[in-house]
Amino acid sequence: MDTFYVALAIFLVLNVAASLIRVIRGPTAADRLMTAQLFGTTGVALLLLLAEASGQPAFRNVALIFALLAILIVICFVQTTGSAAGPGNREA
Amino acid sequence: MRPVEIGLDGLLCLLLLVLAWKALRAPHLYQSAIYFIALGLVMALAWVRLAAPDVALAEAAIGTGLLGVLLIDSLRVFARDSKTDPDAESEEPPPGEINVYPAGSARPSGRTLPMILVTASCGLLAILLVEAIIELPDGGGLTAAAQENLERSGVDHPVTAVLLNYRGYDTWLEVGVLLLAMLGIFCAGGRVGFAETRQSNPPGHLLSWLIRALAPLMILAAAYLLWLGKLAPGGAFQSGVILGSAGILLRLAGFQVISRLPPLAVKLGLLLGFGVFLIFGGAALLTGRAFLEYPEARAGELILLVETAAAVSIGFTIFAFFAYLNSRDQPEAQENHAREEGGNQKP
Amino acid sequence: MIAGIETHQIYAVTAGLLFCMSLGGLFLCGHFFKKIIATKILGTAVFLLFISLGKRNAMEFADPVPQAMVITGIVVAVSAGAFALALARRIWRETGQSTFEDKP
Amino acid sequence: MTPADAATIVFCLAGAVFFLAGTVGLLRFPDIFSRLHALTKADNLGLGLIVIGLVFQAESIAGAFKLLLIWGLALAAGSNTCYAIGRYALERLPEKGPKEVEK
Amino acid sequence: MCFLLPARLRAPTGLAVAAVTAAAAVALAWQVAVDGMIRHNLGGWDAPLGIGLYADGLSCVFLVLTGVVGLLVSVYARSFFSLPEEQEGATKLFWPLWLILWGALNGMFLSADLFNLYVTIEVVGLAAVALTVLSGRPPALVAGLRYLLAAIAGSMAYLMGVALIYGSVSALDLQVVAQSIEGGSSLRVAFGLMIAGLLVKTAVFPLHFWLPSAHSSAQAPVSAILSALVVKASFYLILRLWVDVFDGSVTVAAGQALGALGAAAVLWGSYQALRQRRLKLMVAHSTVGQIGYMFLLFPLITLAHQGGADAPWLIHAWTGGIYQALAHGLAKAAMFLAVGVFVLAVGSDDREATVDLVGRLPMTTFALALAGVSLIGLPPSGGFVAKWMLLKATFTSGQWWWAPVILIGSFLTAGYVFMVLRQAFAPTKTPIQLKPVPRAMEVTALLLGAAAILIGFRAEEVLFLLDVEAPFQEAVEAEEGGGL
Repeated sequence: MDTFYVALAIFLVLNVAASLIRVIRGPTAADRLMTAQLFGTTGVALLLLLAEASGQPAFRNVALIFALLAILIVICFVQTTGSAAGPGNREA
Repeated sequence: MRPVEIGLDGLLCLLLLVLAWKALRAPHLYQSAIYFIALGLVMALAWVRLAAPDVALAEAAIGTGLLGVLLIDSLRVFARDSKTDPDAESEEPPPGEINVYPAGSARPSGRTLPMILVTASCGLLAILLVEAIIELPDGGGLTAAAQENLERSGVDHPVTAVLLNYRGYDTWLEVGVLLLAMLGIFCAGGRVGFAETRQSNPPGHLLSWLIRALAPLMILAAAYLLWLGKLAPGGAFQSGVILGSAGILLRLAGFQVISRLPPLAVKLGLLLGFGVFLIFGGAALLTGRAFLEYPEARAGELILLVETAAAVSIGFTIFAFFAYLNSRDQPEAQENHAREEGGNQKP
Repeated sequence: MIAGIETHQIYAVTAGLLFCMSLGGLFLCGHFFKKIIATKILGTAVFLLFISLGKRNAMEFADPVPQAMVITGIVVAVSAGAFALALARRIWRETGQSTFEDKP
Repeated sequence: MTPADAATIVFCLAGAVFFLAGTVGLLRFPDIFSRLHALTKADNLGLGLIVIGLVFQAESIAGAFKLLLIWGLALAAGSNTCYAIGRYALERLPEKGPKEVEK
Repeated sequence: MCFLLPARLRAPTGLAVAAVTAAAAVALAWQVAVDGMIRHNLGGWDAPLGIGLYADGLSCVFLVLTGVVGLLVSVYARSFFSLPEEQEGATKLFWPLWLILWGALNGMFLSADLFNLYVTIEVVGLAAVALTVLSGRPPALVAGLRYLLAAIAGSMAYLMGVALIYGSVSALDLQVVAQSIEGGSSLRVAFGLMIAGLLVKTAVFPLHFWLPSAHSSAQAPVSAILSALVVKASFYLILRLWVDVFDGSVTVAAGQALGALGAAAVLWGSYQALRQRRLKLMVAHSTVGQIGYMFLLFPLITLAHQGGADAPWLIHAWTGGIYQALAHGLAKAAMFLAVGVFVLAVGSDDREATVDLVGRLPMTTFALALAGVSLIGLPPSGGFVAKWMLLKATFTSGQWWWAPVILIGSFLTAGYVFMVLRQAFAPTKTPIQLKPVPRAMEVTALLLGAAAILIGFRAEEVLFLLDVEAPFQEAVEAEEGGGL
């Protein structure tokens, strides 16, 4: 069973590596953020798999933190682009 | 060890190296930041592989909760202030990638020699270092010693025992470093105290609903980890960071928390962890024990108390880092800059 | 041969390479922002070495002492990084300078 | 192999397929909106299936609950990201409507 | 004991804490001098699990130096930061930052644990950078960022070395590590990394690139602190590692390499100082040169070690190097403070502008002259004792090639010191309007200058303190047996 998890993890890591190409190619910031989002989700899946493989449920908390905090980066990004989005949205 | 595990480790390490390389060499700052955040994620996986759950938790919390946010927030400053108009049809280069001194690609021509020198010496260092690492003996470490004394430390989780008891002095200084960094950031910013956020677009309905739901959840998670630290991976620092992240979240959503607090409360928040350590240390000295020595019988409760104070303080400080940097710039500084920049910034 | 490699060895060697790479990056990158990222990676490399050495105990969890030290180290590194970012941002705002070379 | 193990394997493999689909979509789809579409699939279903697969192995109700909570959080964050990215793309790249193809 | 990390306090309180801290340092030194080495296990845990603090002669000498300089600089700073010109930026943070820095310096001199030392040098580094950028002026900000990045890189290299050491001996306590070290390439690399990291922080040529701008763009009391104390801290750590931890594994080649760097620093720093037009830059470059002298100690003690632990020149080299650190600490603090007074009074940092001051700022000019005398190494100053001992050691050990460096460095130093003094004595037809300067600032500069001279007379006391748990016991005893 552990071997299965590890093999699946390898597969997901390969996925992550492949999606790196999109960060390199871009072309917009949104594309890159999208990739980051995929990274995040895959990362959570990977953490859960590895937690299962190592038999340490404690590692699930790591995934929990990731899922909990991922939203921060998104909101920050929205602000980043938002503050430059136009005169209507400029700082009051 | 099974080949499949070696494959996974090898792949992760390769990914680490590639991401680090890309983060250092990417043509745009925005890409650098994304690679770096991804690097943090892979590091968390590496910590899991190395069976270091406490570090994995810390990395996950700090990497996404503080560092990623700080970096992206800084990008906004670096990008916005350059004179490229972000509203211009921005496919090439896209917003967030403006500015940007293309470090690593286009370099002034006179710098090839130092570059070769640096590369060569780093290569040499790499060879020496790897050789040294391979030569290290197997085994060793202080696992056994830490386990042996666990009973006397008042907690059941060895990492917490090391952090709060065996090497509590380091942790005390660490809380001090956070305080110090806050003072340093005050110096760098040139003013003491917090301004309102320069929050621009109010979050949409979906987002604000989510924020309302998530912030209490984060605080709950922080409390959970704090309590968990006594017996399993978790503890003051991770909990503090999550607490701080909850603050950052609220701040991002436009809640003016810190700028409305009286300065005294802010100071107290920053000093709390440091002070509680000092009080305990001093009390231990007065009662004839060594500095920061806990009486064996009550160590558990005392450690929990100190940890709570430390977590609150860490969370507050980390939140303050962000709040200070994210707050509105002084207008005159911007004008200054705009004037100066007309001449020489345009690439 | 391959079966003789242990997890911690792979990561330890990676840590060494990462260290040298980011050290070079620290010197060669121009923009403050990248220099700061280089220092962060430098720290990460050191922590990775600590933990991978702590994993030699072949137990369920890595050696707690390096784990605790790394957590302390992460806090210190993050504080220093935040301070550096604050400085870089202030310099940029005041002078428009984003590398050590250009003198506006 | 117990039936639980079998279920885990099936669900996790299905999840992996969705991740693969998401990655391929991200790489191959021509414009930002269709890429977004692919991404949401990977996000919601890929992780969801893997979580369901792992729930079969959970040692307690609390553990299973935690797994589902993680999924829920990831869903919430993911949907917001996609919403934000979509809005951003619409605002920023107005003349390149959802249908338009780059390159 | 001194666990002296004080909290956020304003000037009067800050001054009081400074006095208490200095007094505590002296008291501790006294105790060590009387009772011998002291060790305190924090948290009640012994090595290898816990962290120990320990005080021997070497750490006490540096503690007392920090105490004396720190107290006088505090008095100076109190006047300085109440001046209306120096109110910009975040100057009200001077006190908390300076006291944290002081506490961290003390913590560093007392710490006996490799990782704890890392934390303390990081605290020292961050606090020093924060102090540098206190004024918020752009040159200071850029210099501060450069300093900060250099400091982070340095401490990370150090920490990498610590990781390797932990990997090979599973211990962090200095004494435990020293006992269990066996040599081997990983230890050599670890040692190299740690020393290299610390060299960056000590600003030894050619790693001094950050120092002149940082030290010269900071405000006067801060410059004095940075030059006199902060670079000494990492020098202390190198010394500690060299003689206490890696005692058995240092090689002659490593010693010679450090000596060569030191020699290059002496020549380059002094030459650059001669060329500067701005006074503060001159003093900052002079720091680079004077630090070089301290590093001449390493080849001498290393060769001595190879030639037997009772080599007669050993004690000369050892005390000479440390004396140089002390004398430079006092003299350079005096110099920065005096130059600070000049700049304040004249309103310019240009060497040509500070003319005809001897009659109007006699005390400060005298302080500058005293500090200069010590830096050059004229008798009977502390600098003379240091350089004389180093010279003696070079000849008796047969390493005569360091001697010309010492002499040429002295000549160059004399060059720039006299250039400033000549200007100060030069009469002008149209005397410039001087701004009034608080008396306390002049007095403290003079006291520090006088101290730099006086330690030339009080060598025995310092040496006595240094002897407590000194690394070269045999040599000390041989020397005492033979008479000085």
